[in-house]
Amino acid sequence: MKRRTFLQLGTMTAAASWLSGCRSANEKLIPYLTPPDEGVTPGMAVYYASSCRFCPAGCGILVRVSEGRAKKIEGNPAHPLNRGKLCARGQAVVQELYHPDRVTQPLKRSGPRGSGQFTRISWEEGLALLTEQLGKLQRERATDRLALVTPPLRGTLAELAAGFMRSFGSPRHLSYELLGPDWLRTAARRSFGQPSLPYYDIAETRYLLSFGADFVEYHLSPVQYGFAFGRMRQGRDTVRGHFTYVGGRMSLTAASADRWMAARPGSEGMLALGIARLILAESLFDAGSLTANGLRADDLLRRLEAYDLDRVAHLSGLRQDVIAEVAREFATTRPALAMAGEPVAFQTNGPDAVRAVQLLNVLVGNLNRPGGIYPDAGETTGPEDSFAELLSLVDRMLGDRISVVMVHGDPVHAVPPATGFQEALARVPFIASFSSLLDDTALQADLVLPDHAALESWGDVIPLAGTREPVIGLMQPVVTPLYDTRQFPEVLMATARGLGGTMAAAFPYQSYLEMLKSSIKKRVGPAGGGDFEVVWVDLLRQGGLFKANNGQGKSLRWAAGATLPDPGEPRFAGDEKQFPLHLQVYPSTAFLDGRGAPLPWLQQLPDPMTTVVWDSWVELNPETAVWLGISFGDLVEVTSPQGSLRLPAVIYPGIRPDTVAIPLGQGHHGGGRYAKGRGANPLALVALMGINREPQPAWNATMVRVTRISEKGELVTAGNPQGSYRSELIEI
Amino acid sequence: MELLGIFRDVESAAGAVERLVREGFTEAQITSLTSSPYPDGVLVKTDQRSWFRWFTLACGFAGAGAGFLLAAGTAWLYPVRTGDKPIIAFYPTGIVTYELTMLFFLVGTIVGMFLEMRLPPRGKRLYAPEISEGCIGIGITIHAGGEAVACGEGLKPGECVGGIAVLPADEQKRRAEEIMKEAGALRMVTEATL
Amino acid sequence: MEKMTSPYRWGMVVDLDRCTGCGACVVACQAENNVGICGKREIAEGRDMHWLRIERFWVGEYPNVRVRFLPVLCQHCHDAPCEPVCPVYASYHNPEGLNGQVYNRCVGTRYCGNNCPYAVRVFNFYSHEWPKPLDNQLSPDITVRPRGVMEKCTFCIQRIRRAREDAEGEGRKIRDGEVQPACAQTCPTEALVFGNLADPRSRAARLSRSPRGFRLLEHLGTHPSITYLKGGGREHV
Amino acid sequence: MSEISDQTGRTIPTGPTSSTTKSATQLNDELLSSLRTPTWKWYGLALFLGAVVAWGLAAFSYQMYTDMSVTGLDRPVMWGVYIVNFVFWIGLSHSGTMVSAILRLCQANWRRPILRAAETMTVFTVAVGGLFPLIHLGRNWVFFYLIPYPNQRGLWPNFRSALLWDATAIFTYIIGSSLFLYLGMLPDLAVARDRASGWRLKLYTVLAMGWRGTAREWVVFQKASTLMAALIIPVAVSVHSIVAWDFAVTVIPGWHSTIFPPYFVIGAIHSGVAAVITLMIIIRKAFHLEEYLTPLHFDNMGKLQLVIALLWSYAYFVEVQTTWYAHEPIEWEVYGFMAHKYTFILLLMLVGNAILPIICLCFKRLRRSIPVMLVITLLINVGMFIERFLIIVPSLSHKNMPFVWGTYRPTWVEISVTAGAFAGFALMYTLFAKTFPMVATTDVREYETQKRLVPVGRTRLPSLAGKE
Amino acid sequence: MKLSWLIGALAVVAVALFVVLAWMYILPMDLRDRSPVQPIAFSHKVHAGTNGIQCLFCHSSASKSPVASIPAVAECRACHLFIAPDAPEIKKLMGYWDRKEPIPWVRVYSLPDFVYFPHMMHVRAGLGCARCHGVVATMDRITRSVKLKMGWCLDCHRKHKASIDCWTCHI
Repeated sequence: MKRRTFLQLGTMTAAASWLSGCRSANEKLIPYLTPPDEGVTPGMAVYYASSCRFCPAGCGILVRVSEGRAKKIEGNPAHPLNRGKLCARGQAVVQELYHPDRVTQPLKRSGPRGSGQFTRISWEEGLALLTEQLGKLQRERATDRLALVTPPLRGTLAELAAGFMRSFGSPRHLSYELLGPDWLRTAARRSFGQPSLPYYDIAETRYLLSFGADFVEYHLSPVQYGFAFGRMRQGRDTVRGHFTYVGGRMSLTAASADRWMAARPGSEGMLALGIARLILAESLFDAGSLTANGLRADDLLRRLEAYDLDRVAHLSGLRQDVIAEVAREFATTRPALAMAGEPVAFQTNGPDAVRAVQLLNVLVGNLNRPGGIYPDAGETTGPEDSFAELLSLVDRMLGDRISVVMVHGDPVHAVPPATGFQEALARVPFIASFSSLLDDTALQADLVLPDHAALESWGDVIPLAGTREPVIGLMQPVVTPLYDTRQFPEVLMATARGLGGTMAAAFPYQSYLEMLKSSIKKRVGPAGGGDFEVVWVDLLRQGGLFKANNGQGKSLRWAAGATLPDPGEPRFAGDEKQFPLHLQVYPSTAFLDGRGAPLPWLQQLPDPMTTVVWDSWVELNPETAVWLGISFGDLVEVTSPQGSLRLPAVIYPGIRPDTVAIPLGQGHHGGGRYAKGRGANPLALVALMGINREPQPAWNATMVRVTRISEKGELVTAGNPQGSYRSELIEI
Repeated sequence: MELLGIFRDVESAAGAVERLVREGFTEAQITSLTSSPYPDGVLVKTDQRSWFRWFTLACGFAGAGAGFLLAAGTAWLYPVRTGDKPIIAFYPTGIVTYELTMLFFLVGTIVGMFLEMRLPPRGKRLYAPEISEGCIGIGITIHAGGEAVACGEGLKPGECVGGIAVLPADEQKRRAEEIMKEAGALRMVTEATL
Repeated sequence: MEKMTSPYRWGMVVDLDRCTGCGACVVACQAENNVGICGKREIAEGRDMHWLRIERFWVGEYPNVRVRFLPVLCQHCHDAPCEPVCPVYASYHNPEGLNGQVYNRCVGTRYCGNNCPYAVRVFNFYSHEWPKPLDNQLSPDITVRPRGVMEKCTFCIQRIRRAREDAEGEGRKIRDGEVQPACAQTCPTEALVFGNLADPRSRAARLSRSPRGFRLLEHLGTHPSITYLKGGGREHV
Repeated sequence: MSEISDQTGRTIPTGPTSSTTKSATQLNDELLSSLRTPTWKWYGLALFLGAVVAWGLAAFSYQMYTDMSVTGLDRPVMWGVYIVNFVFWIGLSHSGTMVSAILRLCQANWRRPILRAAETMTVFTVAVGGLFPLIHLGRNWVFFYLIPYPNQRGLWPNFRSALLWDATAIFTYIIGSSLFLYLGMLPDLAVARDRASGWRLKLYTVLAMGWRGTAREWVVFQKASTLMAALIIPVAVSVHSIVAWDFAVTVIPGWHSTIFPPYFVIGAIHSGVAAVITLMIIIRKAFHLEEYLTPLHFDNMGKLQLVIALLWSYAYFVEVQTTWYAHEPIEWEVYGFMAHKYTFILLLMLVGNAILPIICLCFKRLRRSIPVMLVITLLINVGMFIERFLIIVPSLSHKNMPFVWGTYRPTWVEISVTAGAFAGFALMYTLFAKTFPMVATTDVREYETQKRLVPVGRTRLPSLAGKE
Repeated sequence: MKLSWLIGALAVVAVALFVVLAWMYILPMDLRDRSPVQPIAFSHKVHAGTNGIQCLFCHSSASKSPVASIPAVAECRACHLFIAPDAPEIKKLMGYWDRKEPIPWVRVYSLPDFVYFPHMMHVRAGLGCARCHGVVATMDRITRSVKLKMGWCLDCHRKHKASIDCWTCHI
């Protein structure tokens, strides 16, 4: 008998112990062909500094690489933003690299759109197809029929994309993101005369008043603000910062608050003005600050007369004494800080509501002060009304005035269908996608030119907000690319070269890396001195360019001639009789707007508030649930004027009885095995507001009704629903 | 030399025993083979003392030692570093010691019993299957003839030889056979079958 | 703890006032320790593999409802209920005060899992698979547990071990903060602080003496190595 | 039917059955009837049981081949039906040997016909029960880690673990009760040997060890029997105490209870006695032993059962009322959960274990009615199975951490293995009954001898009073 | 007759028991080839014995990493460009280099993946390589000379007062 046969016939006991130990006899031992780089010891892990581009926050990361494989992502302690900390999403990015359903090479559509039938092609063919399409537009002198759809880009990639579109001759570069902070910029421009995002010094504040700013989950820079929040709570010896949260749904951030004020959706701005009026009326304001900002207390008080406590309490559905107490606490605790976030902004009165909150900061005098609010030192440039651009692109697409769309990202999933984007996109004759997974957009594409995973890419990551010093994070490939993919900017450059002429001349670089280096070189300036290669290696080792504080020059000041915020009463889509409940759509902690859904670790991460896994759900107040005859886990139908969805119900004590909430992120048609067909996308319910007037991204202004379908919601929670109310048993 | 008479019932068997004793055979030479027990004296009188329980006790002690070694000894000889905690556990050692003591007691009882019964036997012995059907066997061990009559004070019943022992063995056997036949023995067994 | 045979006694402090329940630690733990990916079905069956979970409790009723988050990981008890019940020493106490679990020794009686009052021991009901190339992510420092064994938080023993090797190489002790488990390392609010409790000056030791400190299910007498610091929430500034 | 009292105060019947004495051969014929060539019915039964066992084995193999996920176990409830089975079977094993030993020591003559059935039951139930901890292992193939033996790993098992105590106790008990069974069977084997031929002859010859029944052998034998009986009782008590310690030494609410060891022992005897009665009924029917297992036996066993039912009810009451009185939140939570989720089976258990037996067994007429006894004893064992389930599962479902509370529902695999276990026990029993004397022939015959009445004065007294 | 049967049966049982116990003693079994044929007939005898090259010269990371490492093909080639370039085995080596293929050496010493064995700690402790790997300098083809069983590791650890905490080697 051969040895091998004998091994196979081995007794059960022995066989099983092999199974748990080593699988085969005498496995192979494969050494390197050439010795590894200096500093790499076989068997010891190496850390590479890079940056996270999963969300706009742009944290610095360290990637542990062992035997040429990325093992784990950790925060980069040297990065001023996240200081060695990292959120759940950032750590899961390694699964983007090793996702089993990645697109391994360019694909050409072979079946009808959305069918998922593709033929594998080579890069030459793929690039030729794209170049041919673009060349045709050039020949027909219809270069404006090309559109590029991306999430908001920053840094070198933004330059490159802009350069590409400019030299091609098309102004149709749409940088749109559902959760983009456009309105924050708008509000800042209207109030302070500059469109900069705010930097909140949460760590040093003693009283934090958040109007829907969910900084723990996603607002601007969650890791940075989370870190600051820890400091605010217990980082100082004698002071424990107080935190009050205003919002109709108790978000994860609100869960950490000392006081939760369940204000009626859309009333937050008016509530802020009510608080402002009370502070003025009781002379609790900071007189110096008002003077410095060119405001006069008596004038303000007079103009805010309409927001008396009685009316504000009525509008917000809160008790007068509570509002008054919060107002006094806020005004008498220094420093105190007010923030405004997405649930407030995505209302019809959004920008003014945000401005009303900022007015509070002016009143208590915490502009440009520790524990207060500063202008962000990051890039101020960014779209301020990308939503209008989106609608105009949709118009052009519907009018068949767009022939080629190049898409990076997944707008088919992340843009509300009420805008008509999906429908319009379907009319475009040629769609090229750069997704590395067959996501919803790639499924519609005619050509998929897969991008590298983040950990295989070069790049610079400029954090959206959250620093007082300008920061540029660098991305470097930490592993050799797994598949035959190419980085998106490389593809753009290759296409430009393929098109020749002025296009090729616009990009004199051999590679994106070269362009990146030259761009960084420019930013480093002469200060770096000496050999740039040495500086470059240092920067890579460090993880980016973290300049010393030179953002002192900028400061916030109430702009002369800025009008007073006037939120006005919010409007809602849907007749109140037919649709009695407010719908709040919020980014899921794990998936954000849906980009995290393909990653199994995030799918498996119990939602902190509901502990639901692998699914989406609708949150109902227990009272509402009783009224509608719905119990935990039931399958319900949520109907809005825009559409309807079926999903399981979660009884959620932390939500207003007149509100229901659904997390974003699920409901993908593509996106790999872990995301596909899971949950529902609540964007399908969201109605477009202000059709007749100026359209607004008021995603939280839709009314819905909820009906019970059956008890088979197939809801899975990590925590026991009954046990979750029994904290007294463990005495916490 | 042995002899076995098979009787139908207790009465006749008891009668045979009585006559044999009267004839000069000692109680120690006579035994009864029955398939259900009879109280002592109904058929024969035997030595009621037994030693196997000492053996059981010894086994029990051995078991206690084994149990202690198993629980405490192995833990001591093959310690697992358990973070500044005692290596040998007190109560568990007691429990295991107890169980093994009992195990050895039980095994010791059976083994001791068989040792004392001298079972299984080394050779074949007289037996008749009818005994299982309620017949009574009266066996008699016949000593070599010519030995002195000695049944004094200081002797154990097993060492004592009755008055008939002076006769030659064949004669003893003949007489015994005769007595048993008279008492109603169904048949005599002289060939060892079991 | 009659006599200390090791200069280290690892412990952790969880500041519930800092914890926001964001879940970063949960993913960090899963990423670091080759914890299996559980599908919806597995979790529905109550076979979730997370070594660290964040418990969420609802207290009170709307509108005065509050949420309490409680990150629960292995408490590394000094009188651990799981240790004596393991018949094969798969669960044992380590000289550094850690509650050890040796996967290859485990036969799967699940007795320890039952006897753990914190329910932090997870059993491999399934043989977990990492579809290629997801298996590339698996850390070489830790065993990939076969089905049928119990597993749990180790305070990232592989990191402690590496730190000890480094320190021994340099002939010194491990410095405070030099080694951190993945969860503490990533926690954005620094709610988790890990350190050597045998060193009274370490950050964890100092925090563990806080008057806010309490132990989970203290009445059971398990003497956990994890001290929780009472969460704020009701009291004002 | 008249009765008189013997010396020791026990009643012995002097009815028509005892006045006419049967010959030993007749007795042997009747009592050893089980050893006759099997009928097609027997083959059918064995085949059926074998099929169920095979199905159970297949289910177990399936579990081993896939993983533990085929069971209904989950994070909080890591022990389920397998451990319920373990406790149940070990519990059943109790009465066999213990009842037999106690009765032997008390010299209750009515014990004689049921001895063998009870002792055999012990051996096979321990054997079946002892398998369950192995069946339930996550990695059955490394079961040898549990065995204390010298090995190259230089590592011994942890004797702190109650599972190791279990293992030693069960090992002791299975060896002890097998020896006890063998010891009692030794003279019967000799009888069987004398009537056998072919392979049976060879088997019995070896097993009978050359037993001839000499007076000396009987003396030693009876002393050994008494000693064994005395020794096996503390072992039996310790076995179920240790099984109880598996639970009582933990910190799980609902398990951590000092009443558990006596409560388990009582419960074990409760189910065991019931099982003995059930088996008596079955054997009586199957082997036509109506003359030897008379209503008197059922009456006596019924009384025993009644006492134990009362004891069990008392123990259960003590357990519940201390919990209720202390009202420790988590303990009470477990009770509340159990009563809420498992109301029906809880009631079934209370009826089956306590209410029904206590009421019915007070009446002599019912005690002597075999159908009633069958129903009651079967219900008791159903109740005891439920009792074990209700001890194990609800406590685990609602442990200390409310966030990870869970539920448990056995799957087809677990149910199949359980069915396999029942069939396996029945099969072993059936095979044993066909192979070995199922009624203690010698003991019965000894009694037949003893109770032969002789006239003394105006009455008749037993010819041979019991020894001593 | 029946007694001899009994004795025979007992003997069989005893032998079977002994075999089972012996088998259980050594469980789990290690049936891998102790001296597998390698793709290139590399001789440690020539390198380490005749030429006296230090172990750490080729297995360079043994002193600083858990794994001892095998020299890269390029490193073998660097020497053999000048030393015996025409030998048939060296030709094979060069063939691998030319095809840019790593050499598929066959593992001789392997521990199951639940065992953590840091080479550097043992080198640091001054333990000679031959202690575990045998006198490699006399072997043409590497032969596993020790069983690598847990008890063997433990003995040595006990003797040298090294840690015998389970987590030293397992996780």
